[in-house]
Amino acid sequence: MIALLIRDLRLALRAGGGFGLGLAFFLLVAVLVPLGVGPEGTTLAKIAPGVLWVGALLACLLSLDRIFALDFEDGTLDLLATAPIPLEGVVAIKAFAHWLVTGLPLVLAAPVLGVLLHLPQAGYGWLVLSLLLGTPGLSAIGAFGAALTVGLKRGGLLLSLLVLPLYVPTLIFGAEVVKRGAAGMAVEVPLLLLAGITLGAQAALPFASALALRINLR
Amino acid sequence: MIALLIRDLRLALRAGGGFGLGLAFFLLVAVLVPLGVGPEGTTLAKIAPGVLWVGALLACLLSLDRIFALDFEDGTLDLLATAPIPLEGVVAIKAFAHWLVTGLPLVLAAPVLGVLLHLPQAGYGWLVLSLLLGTPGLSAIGAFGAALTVGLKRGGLLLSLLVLPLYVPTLIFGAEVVKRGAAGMAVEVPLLLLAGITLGAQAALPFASALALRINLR
Amino acid sequence: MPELGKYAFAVLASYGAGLALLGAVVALVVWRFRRAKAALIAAEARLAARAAQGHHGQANGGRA
Amino acid sequence: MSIWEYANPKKFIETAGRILPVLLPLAMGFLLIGLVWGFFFTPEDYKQGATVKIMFLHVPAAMMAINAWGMMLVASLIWIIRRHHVSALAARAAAPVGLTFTLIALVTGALWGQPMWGTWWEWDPRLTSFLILLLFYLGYIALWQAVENPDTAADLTGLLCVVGSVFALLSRYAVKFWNQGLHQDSTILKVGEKDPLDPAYYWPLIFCLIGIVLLFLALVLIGTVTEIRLRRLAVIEARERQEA
Amino acid sequence: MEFVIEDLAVARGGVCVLEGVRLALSPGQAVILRGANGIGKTTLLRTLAGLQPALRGTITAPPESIAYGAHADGLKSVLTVEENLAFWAAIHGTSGIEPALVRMNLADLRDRRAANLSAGQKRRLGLARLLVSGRPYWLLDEPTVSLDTASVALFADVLRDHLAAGGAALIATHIDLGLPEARVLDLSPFKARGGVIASRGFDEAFL
Amino acid sequence: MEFVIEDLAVARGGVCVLEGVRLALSPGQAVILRGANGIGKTTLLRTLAGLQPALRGTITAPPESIAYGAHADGLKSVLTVEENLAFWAAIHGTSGIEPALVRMNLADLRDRRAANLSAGQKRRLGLARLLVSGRPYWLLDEPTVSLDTASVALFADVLRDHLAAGGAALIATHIDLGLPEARVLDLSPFKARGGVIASRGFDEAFL
Ligand code: HEM
Ligand SMILES: Nc1ncnc2c1ncn2[C@@H]1O[C@H](COP(=O)(O)OP(=O)(O)OP(=O)(O)O)[C@@H](O)[C@H]1O
Ligand SMILES: Nc1ncnc2c1ncn2[C@@H]1O[C@H](COP(=O)(O)OP(=O)(O)OP(=O)(O)O)[C@@H](O)[C@H]1O
Ligand SMILES: [Mg+2]
Ligand SMILES: [Mg+2]
Repeated sequence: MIALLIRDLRLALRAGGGFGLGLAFFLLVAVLVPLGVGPEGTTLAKIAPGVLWVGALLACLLSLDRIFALDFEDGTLDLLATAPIPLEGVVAIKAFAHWLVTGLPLVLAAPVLGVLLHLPQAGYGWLVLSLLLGTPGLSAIGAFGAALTVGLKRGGLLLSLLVLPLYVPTLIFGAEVVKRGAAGMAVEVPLLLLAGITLGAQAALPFASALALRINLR
Repeated sequence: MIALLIRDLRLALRAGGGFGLGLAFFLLVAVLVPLGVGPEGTTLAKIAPGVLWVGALLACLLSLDRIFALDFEDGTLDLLATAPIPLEGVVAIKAFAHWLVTGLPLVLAAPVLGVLLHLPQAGYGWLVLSLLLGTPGLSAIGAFGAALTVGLKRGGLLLSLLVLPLYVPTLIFGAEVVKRGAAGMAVEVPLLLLAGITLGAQAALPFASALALRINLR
Repeated sequence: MPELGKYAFAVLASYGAGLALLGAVVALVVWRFRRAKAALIAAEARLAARAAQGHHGQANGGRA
Repeated sequence: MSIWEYANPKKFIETAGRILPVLLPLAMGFLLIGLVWGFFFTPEDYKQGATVKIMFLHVPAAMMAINAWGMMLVASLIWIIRRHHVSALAARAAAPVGLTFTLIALVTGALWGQPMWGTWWEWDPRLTSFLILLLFYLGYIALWQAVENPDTAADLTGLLCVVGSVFALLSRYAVKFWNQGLHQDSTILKVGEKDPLDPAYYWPLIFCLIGIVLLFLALVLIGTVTEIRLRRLAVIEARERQEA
Repeated sequence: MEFVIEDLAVARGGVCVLEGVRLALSPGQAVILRGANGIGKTTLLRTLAGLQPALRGTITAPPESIAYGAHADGLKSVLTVEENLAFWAAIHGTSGIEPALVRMNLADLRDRRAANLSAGQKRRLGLARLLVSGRPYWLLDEPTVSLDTASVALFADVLRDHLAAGGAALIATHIDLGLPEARVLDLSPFKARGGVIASRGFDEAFL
Repeated sequence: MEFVIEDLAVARGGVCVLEGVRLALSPGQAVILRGANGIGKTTLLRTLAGLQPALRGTITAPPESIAYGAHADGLKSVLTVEENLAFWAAIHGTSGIEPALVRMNLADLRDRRAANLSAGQKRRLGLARLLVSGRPYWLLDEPTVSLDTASVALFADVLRDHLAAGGAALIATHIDLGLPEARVLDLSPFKARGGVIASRGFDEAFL
């Protein structure tokens, strides 16, 4: 299992693995929105939590198809399915690797982008915390979507369509934490709910994803 | 050439071609942003032009890799390159087909999504007009990006990174038209600039794209 | 025609759009039904023809 | 005889053929009576004016939009647990119908909202959940269409339906948390309580509701028969390919 | 522990392609699968490897005893030969990739990235994976594709050692591997004769 | 009009693989390219088809006279046989796909989607594209892969007719096509001997 994690990280770090691309995309969204919306600080400050969360979500989304598709195409997935580690474990590890490569950099970069969007001072801590709690859930949910669409050619757009509605609760609670935190309100309830969703997704979805993979390998 | 256009449209319409998915993604962005930003109508109305334009841009972006990648993978591109039609024409036609399949539906759906984002009454006409003028440019620019990345496996994220900066001027002028239009201000300047970008992209980029394709085929 | 007053547009448009959508889905379902039926009948005919010639009523040919 | 007998495709087609000639006219009849009654012969509401007439389309469509998803969930579970093909195909047949009902609820709701709330759209929790339901329908249908092998498609969409239902519920809760709403609560089932639905609207609404339920059943039956035939067609074509 | 197949029927794309297949494979034995293109060799091997369900029949094998070698090698082009092989050794919980590298004549290429290997070298690396899997039953789908004659002979040697060490192999191939001691199983008699439809039992109602 | 290659050198992945290739192909002639795996047959054909630049040497051919048949067939799986072929006919400005369908024994399959064709049938469709291209010089890269013997014979007939009608063909293949009248060109003597670096002129500075 550790071997799989190391391999996935190594693949992501070598050329073509796409490490850092998610980050760049996050940055792009954070830049594009002010360009589209206009430069007034007050408006930006108001929408900053939501935009940052939507940006994180899209950045995560765009790298999802790499979770399984490359392994499917070169036959590795067949071999992993017959290997002595449970496919559920494979899915969980790969989702974790995806989080390390995509989610974690987003968490670290978010404060910088918060500056671009005039996020109020009080919000930064909550932004980082909410992303830290939320993005692992995004990876687990995304892995499920990736498992559903693994056999399809260029299924990226379909993958988005399937996964984004599943991201809705995470998005709402995540953005709510930041919004309330920035306004100095109590954040316990959405924070707990956010953590709950992530935990639930991490615990239950690998089974569904492994099932979807088995179906697609058939 | 007409044959190529008809074939591309037919491919998009048959199962798996991805027609309609771009539209669904546009809808998703329009739904996600309020979920992140919050439900107040006044805030939404203020950011509606920018969000709609960013959404259109992302929806366009996600379907770009289909322009050439499928034809590259199954060898069609090799054969088209040796066929008696210029590769520049192939590129232009394929960008046009992409616009018909992705851009045009976005233009038609935009007013409905404007409702979701509380776009002010005066903005609808300008929204449609600016998208109508701008999206063909997006397709032409996107085709260039797609040509650059055609040989890469799962190059979707890289493609996004290459193309998004190129979309910046279109985005700025497009959103500006809608913003000014919604506020009842004069829109001639950004509208003309938008049309200029699209015309320029349509006229010049097919040559660059064809060159990129030739290099990738080598 | 009932008197709808200032709400005429809302009511009429609702009924118009609602009935149009209902009509569309009914038409779609019926159209697909017809098409599938015709295609299946054609395929069964091909199957029967093939069973009759050459295949010596082999295996399940008759069940078609 | 067990109920699963009807899960036999041949038997299903036969039974559907016997039910439909009754069901379809009945559905059309109820719907027609309800809509005509509601449109022409109901009084104006003291608060909402003539716009109450929209209710006769809006409420049945909204209810069936949710119930159709529920039916797809049940059918998907039956397919996943007991592997009855007809059940998977019924779920598939229900999806476009449910999608249409969702659209009708949204469109009529928007048209109603303009005179009542002064806006076409408000991010009210119920309205928002419906928009999210629309997205789930779209994703479900797109996945069915994208996967070529019918059994694989049935398995994957079944899985999506089950997982999606959990997330749809979560979303409903999240949206309520996110915004308090304008939309009125359900009163249709509150007969006998205070503030019930005016009896002048009650009966036409009941007719419309019954009509929509029957129409849904009829369309799903027709659609399922279509899917069964397409499935058999695919089998025949695969066999021809093998022999070629 | 034997590997026994009884009255097996396998399907692909919704159509039964082989039926009534029976076979017993004991340690030390090798069986060559023969049959025309498209008869269903790959399908049979995938079913035996547990990647797809059998339509009918039973497969009895010791748990976790099967190593499957597919058409595709499952190599990562950005990893080196050594990294690729070490990964599979770690997954199977075996150690020491050295002997496998040497046996498959890959020792000199150990630091080369898989992307820069020729087709035959890639194939050799794919076969080395079998050695580090440490499993007794090898199911191989055209293992010698794109190998030159010297490499084919090398592979035959490896196979013979594996059999001598108590392993067994079931090999689908069109060419002569130079293993006279192997039994040959011709699949033509098992070809399904139309009409039998795939999805388990229930689906027959669709006909 | 002749098709003449003089002192050609071709490169792949930055390395010169063949050099000094010379060949003249007149109407009515067929030439078979032979050579081990990886010697550069595909590279040579792609260069001749104009898909990649030659390193050195000249290629003289009438304009728009070359039809290239690659490893991949360029078929769209969601289009039917007829739609696929009609598309290529339209691209090449020829009309009447009927004779091509009949010649390649595809008439019965005309309404079948390409996804549902067997590998051999797909290949026949790919070869039918040559017929509708209306071009005299065919450059074919292993055209008979996955064809059974009957189809190979069918293809040889088509080829013979093409030659009789004043066409010509250059065919890379490992098997015997049953065309005794064809000349054979063995590529082994042209194999580039290390040290010669690809990118024209400029790269030599790095040596
Ligand atoms: C586009 C947006 C709308 C959507 C998605 C929507 C959705 C729904 C749903 C799901 C129901 C059934 C709920 C139940 O019975 O529990 C319902 C009922 C109802 N809706 Fe809407 N609605 C929308 C807009 C409106 C508007 C603008 C009005 C009027 C001001 C309205 C008035 C009603 C009424 C009166 C009922 C019946 C409640 C009852 O008595 O049970 N809706 N709507
Ligand atoms: N996805 C699919 N859908 C429908 N039929 C398929 C599909 N894949 C394969 N087949 C058919 O199933 C049959 C068995 O294929 P299989 O790959 O097992 O053959 P094989 O014996 O391995 O052939 P080869 O020697 O070419 O490897 C073939 O006739 C093929 O046409
Ligand atoms: N992308 C690449 N980068 C580096 N070298 C390559 C690349 N592609 C091919 N080669 C090398 O170029 C040489 C020529 O390849 P080519 O495909 O032309 O051979 P071929 O004669 O067609 O072989 P085959 O008989 O297998 O089709 C081979 O030695 C191969 O290793
Ligand atoms: Mg095979
Ligand atoms: Mg070659």
